Amino acid sequence: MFYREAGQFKTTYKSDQALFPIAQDRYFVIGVVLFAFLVIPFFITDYWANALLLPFLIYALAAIGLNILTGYCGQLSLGTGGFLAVGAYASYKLMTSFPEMNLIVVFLLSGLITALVGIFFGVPSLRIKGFYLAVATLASQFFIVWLFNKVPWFFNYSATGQISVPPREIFGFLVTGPDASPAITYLFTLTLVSIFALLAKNMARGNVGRSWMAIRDMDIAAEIIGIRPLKTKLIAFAVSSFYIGIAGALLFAVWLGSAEPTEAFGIDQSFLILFMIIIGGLGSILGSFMGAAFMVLMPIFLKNFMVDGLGLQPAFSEHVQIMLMGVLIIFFLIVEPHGLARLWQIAKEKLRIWPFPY
Amino acid sequence: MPAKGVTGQEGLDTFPKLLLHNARTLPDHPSIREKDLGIWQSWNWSEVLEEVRALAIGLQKLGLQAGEKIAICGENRPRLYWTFVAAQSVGAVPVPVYQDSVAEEMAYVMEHAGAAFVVVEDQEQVDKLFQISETVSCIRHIIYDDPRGLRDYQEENLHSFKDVQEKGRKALRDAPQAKTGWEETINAGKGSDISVFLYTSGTTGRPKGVVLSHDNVLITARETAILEGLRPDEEVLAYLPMAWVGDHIFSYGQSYVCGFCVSCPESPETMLQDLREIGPTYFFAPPRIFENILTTVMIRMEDAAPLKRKLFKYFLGVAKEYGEAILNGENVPLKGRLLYALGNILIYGPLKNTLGFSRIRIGYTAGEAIGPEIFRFYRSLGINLKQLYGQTEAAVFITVQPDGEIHADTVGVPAPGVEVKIAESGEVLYRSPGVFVEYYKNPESTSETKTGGGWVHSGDAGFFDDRGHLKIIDRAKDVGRLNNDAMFAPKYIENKLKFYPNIKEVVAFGDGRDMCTVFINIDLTAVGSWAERNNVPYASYQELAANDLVYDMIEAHVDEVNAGLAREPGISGSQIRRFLILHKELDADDGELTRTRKVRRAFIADRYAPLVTALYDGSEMTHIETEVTFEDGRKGMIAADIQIRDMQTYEPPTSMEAAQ
Amino acid sequence: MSPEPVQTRIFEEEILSVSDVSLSFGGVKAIQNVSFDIKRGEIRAIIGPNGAGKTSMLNVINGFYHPQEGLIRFKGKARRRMRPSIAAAQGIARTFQNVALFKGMSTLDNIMTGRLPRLEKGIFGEIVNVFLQAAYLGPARRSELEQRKYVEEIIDFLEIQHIRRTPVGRLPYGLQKRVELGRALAMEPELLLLDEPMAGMNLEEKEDMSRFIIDVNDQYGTTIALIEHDISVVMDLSDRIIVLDYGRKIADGTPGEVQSNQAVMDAYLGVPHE
Amino acid sequence: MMFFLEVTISGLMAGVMYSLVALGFVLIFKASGVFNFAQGVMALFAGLTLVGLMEKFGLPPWAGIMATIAVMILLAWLIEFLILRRLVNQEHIILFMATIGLAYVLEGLGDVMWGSDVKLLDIGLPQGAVDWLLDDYNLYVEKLEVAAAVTAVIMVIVLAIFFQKTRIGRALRAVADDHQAALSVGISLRTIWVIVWSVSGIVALVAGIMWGSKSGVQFSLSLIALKALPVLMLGGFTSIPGAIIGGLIIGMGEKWAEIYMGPIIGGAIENWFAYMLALVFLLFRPQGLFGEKIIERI
Repeated sequence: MFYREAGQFKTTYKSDQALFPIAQDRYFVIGVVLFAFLVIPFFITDYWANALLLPFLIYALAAIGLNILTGYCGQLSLGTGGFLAVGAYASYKLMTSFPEMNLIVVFLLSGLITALVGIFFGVPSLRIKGFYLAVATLASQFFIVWLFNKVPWFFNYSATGQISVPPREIFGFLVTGPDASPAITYLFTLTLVSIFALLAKNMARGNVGRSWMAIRDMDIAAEIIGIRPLKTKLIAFAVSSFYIGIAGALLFAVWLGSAEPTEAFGIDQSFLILFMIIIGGLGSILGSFMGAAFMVLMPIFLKNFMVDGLGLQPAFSEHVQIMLMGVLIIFFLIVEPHGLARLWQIAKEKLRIWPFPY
Repeated sequence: MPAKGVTGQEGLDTFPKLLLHNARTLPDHPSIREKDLGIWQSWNWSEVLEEVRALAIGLQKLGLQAGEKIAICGENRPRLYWTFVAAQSVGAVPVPVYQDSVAEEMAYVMEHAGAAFVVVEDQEQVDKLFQISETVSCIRHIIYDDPRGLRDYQEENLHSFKDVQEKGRKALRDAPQAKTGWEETINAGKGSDISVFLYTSGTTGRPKGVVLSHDNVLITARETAILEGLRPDEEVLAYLPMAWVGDHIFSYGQSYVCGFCVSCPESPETMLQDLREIGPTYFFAPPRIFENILTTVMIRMEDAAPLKRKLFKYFLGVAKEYGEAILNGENVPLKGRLLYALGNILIYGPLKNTLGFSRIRIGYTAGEAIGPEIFRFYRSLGINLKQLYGQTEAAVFITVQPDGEIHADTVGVPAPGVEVKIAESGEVLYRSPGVFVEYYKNPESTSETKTGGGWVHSGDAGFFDDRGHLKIIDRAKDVGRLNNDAMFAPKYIENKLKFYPNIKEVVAFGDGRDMCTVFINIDLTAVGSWAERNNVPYASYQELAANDLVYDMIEAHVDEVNAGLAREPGISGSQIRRFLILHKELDADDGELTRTRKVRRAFIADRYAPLVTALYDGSEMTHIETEVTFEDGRKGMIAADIQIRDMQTYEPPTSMEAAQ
Repeated sequence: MSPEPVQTRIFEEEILSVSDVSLSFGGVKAIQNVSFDIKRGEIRAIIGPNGAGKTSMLNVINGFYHPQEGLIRFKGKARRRMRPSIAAAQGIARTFQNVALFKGMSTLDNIMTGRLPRLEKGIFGEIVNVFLQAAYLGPARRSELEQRKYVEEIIDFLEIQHIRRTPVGRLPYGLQKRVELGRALAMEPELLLLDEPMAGMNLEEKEDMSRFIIDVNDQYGTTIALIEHDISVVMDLSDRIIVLDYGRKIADGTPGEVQSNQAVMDAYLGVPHE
Repeated sequence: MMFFLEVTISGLMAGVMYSLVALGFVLIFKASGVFNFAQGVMALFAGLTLVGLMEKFGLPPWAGIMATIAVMILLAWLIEFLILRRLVNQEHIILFMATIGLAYVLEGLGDVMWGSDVKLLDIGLPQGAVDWLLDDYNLYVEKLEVAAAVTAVIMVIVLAIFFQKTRIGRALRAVADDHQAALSVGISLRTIWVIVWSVSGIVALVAGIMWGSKSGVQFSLSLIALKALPVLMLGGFTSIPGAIIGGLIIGMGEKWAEIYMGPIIGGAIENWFAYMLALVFLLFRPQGLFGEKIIERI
């Protein structure tokens, strides 16, 4: 209905291969980005930043990471929580060991370190496939969490075993620590997430993404047409872990401020992010955002609804909430197993041919 | 690109001169595009100049002489368009040939024109040419655009387009003065030089080669471009046959005059998709295309969800009520404007866009009569669709509907520089700068058509209505007289009836008889779905055709036509007095229709003589047996009792009423 | 349908030779001591009843199966085992009996994957490439657009423009086969292995596919080895034919020779011919 | 030496429990290709239900168990009706996620129905050490663990008979190989699913009873599912003997590692050790313990 595609013809491959070939999509995305950067910072409060926007953005980034591995490359992973922890602890160690290091560099290095760990745990993927691999990734999950619990060097021998972020500035703005303003943390996170989302989209639609999808759709055929499975999978593991690592660093340093491995990076975290990409849509960057939004918003909504709306006991409502969460997830899987991104795409197709039904 | 009109073109009286001019004034403006390999490959004017120059010199190197003919055959392709101007630049005459014509037709045209060179699109035409090479001795060289499948062809006189251009480029490198020499030849050209031969696909007899000069084409193109305010930034889709005069004017003549860009679709099958992508601002289509698109729209909407269908219906109603008035700039109540604006957001805008019509500033239709309903439908959506009347012999434009004076049933007023008059016999005569030079090698026909004072016989019968608009009613030779001397134009009456979706074919009788009567074929799809909706059971066409309710419905249509005819001076006498619905569908296999689905009136009158007799002897029922050919080729007899209905006629309004 | 006498084409240079190859799975012998050669530029057919080892033979040629005995020489280099991806890099492409397209991708993307082995780089190159791809900068973008152009030529060649953006899973079988051929062509192979390219097609689709195969051979000069069940197609298309039965080669020669071979008639055609 | 034996026996006992849970996985995976992540929560749910029924209605253990079995069968039927039949032909990962959703539902439901505090489960299983072993050989072996092991062995034997000798059992085996073949046996796929989920539910109940008697019915019970996963990797997702042997290996290996390696590298390694063990094993034998060598076809 809103699309006006007549006259939007492409005279070069460059314009045909553009990120958003349809002008209306472009305008919409630009509008959303401008709103996120220029409007929200003026109205943001602590509650909005910490309860909604930061978790949304950070989980979206982690979901993009997992989507690269699972959605694009077809390698089911249950180790996301562990990789988040690697990113978090890497950033903690970097910040405390090198207090002068630029925060951006800290985050990038945290991502790189996680990527290396990811490659290490990705090696078995050559021989192990499907659910076997999924279970194998649990090994990394448990091992990493155990490691950060047991080796005091990782938490600088703190008595509690927790890690707490030191306050750090970037361009004179305080980004980490309890005194950082919500607008700054939000903008910092938004900038990183936007950039990395764009990069992920570029990878996904190019040769790298095609080789991932080839492995995902039919690994034998992919190998026969000359795609090297191990190399392709390892790249996916590396890139995926890089994203998750940065998300872990953000989660710890910018959002939570302090963390303890079993709580913040446990297997529930792995499942949460897996749900995000399944409900958002496998193999879709947009879906990663949608899934993250859904999984961040739903518990808040359910809690508000039951505690404030129905006046249930918080403890009781928590059980009901878990149950409803499960019900909603199953409902979603049944109604649209391809996720919110597919719904969005269907809606878009409908709008493009409006008023025609097909 | 600043939009500018067509001015300052004095002295630019040939296509090659215009090419040089455009390459100078609009070097970076796109000249032509082609959907190929997934994108719209584009050439700007300076690139086109280079391509054409290389081709022209290359053709010369192959031995093309001034005055020789070069046949062009294929779908709309940039290289084929370039061949026109390349040929013209060296004084040769391009002769476009319909690409779908069978080998003999092609052979006839090439032989008749004496084509020395042929430029074709692909292997299909090359094969056709080899097939006819025995009979056509004049062809010296064949040049093809698309090399696919032609690798193994060893014939010496077969060249690829690229090779010819490469020859030209080499010559230009070897002798740089060749370029100036070429430009000098161009500048020596005159507007009165022969520009093109366009063969008319005559319904009878052999095609005739209409010879047009540069002046013929360019003056007409320029005048009408000024009339419509065409600019260099128009977008045009070139999808009609290149051998047809319309395409020659709209996609070639006006493109060179205005400098606008022409886009060639990927293939005929993808035309609608390509139309949507390009979103032309200036668009021509024969009525049948508009008709097909409308049908598709309605069929697709049938499958929409009920709510959406209701919305669609409602806003089409709004459009019908206010749309045309708004387009015509008339006074419309605020409510109407608001509703229409809402409809534009919800329905018309997206609909036009999906069809590729949303950017149309000027849309033309011509060639045959367009159904008023269809015509109004498009206009009510806010598409400035207009009718025009033209002929190859006039370089298209004879009359055109001016903005703000659009009537569904006329073809407008004389185009700029055109004089039109109606002969005693009712035939339309015209005189204009676009009038052709002659029929090639056919002085007899030339003199029959072009008579004293430069007046050309159009061969069509028509009249000016009280608003000064021309109405075309029929081919002049088909127009007859009833016994009371009232004018009888069978096709006009038939068309009026055929505009009803329920009616598929009509055969009108009346010439040399007392009154006008008609045979009617109902449209099985339309009436069939009506029958389903109204629980009218039927097993066959024959049963449905004999149904009383169907007769009632058709009677209402005939009555409306009569009422309309009564208001038209000159033909109000030929209102329909009696009609019947034929018991079988007219069929080309039975010889009742031509292959292009035109009714063969005389044959039908003969075959169904008892029915014709019955129409005139006053009987209310008649019996007939007819031999038919079934789909598998077997023949058989069908018999039927056919009902005949009498109709009442209307009095023509007095002049007082007519004036209102 | 008797095949028309085809003008015999002469080929000199050997592109591939298979000597004394045997392959078995567990105890099952799929191929036994088979030897033959394929000359550069020819269309070579492999025929035989079901289970004769035809597909296994193709799998051996492109390194997917590793024969226990024998040698395969491709472009003068002999080897017994190799990874399929290396065979692909050396210029062997293939299609599959049951279409093996990437179901989640569009026609265009599927054919684009055929370009991937052409863009192989070393480890360092790959890492740089990932970064460039992510930023869609410089060489990555240029290469992407070049690949697109190349692939568009193939799309045009195979006349599948109208399904360019359609996910292949939604295409009818015949078109899927065509897309698969496109993907193989995108690899710019020197040797193209086609495993029943016309299986499950109607007559018209078969004719189209035959035309494409001939055009590929003709226009790109690609050597083709194909497995096909439709004998009339095989007789029309191929320069030479190998007949396998129970993993053994029972005949090898021009269509005419094979057709008049008694062993072939007995084993394969079953009933006396004509 | 005695200590080593004690560790080994204790490992074997734990291994039997793992085998039991893994068995539930295998049954469902074989018959419907569903990776049932909710298996652990099913054990918790079964335990909670049993405790709840016994507490609320004062049922004797045997009646409580019967009633819980009925509940588990009803649950299986509900799962088939509400979830499985609506997700037929979906990708494995979707079904997998659905079972995680199911795990949430069961977890919430169990808590809502019976409360979330730790409950003691006492159906009269013997407690304490086996006296004669302790006395004669100074070997400490829990009676409960022996009971669990015996129950598990009986369970396995019953299942084996069920699969080998009954018509339904044969159909279940057929369905794992070929859905069409199963249909020709004359049992609908849906019935089969209900049956396998019921059987898994009962297996879960047994696991729940054993684990619950030992350390109370509480949330951590659901985590035994995580213990069973490496067993599956090792033994194969579709192999019943694999589940049993794999369970024993993992159980033993884990205990050894905990006792002999734990002190060296920091303890609490039982969380990940089993996974590492399975992973390393798989690297050398991707088809698992009992799988056949995979011939890839194209």
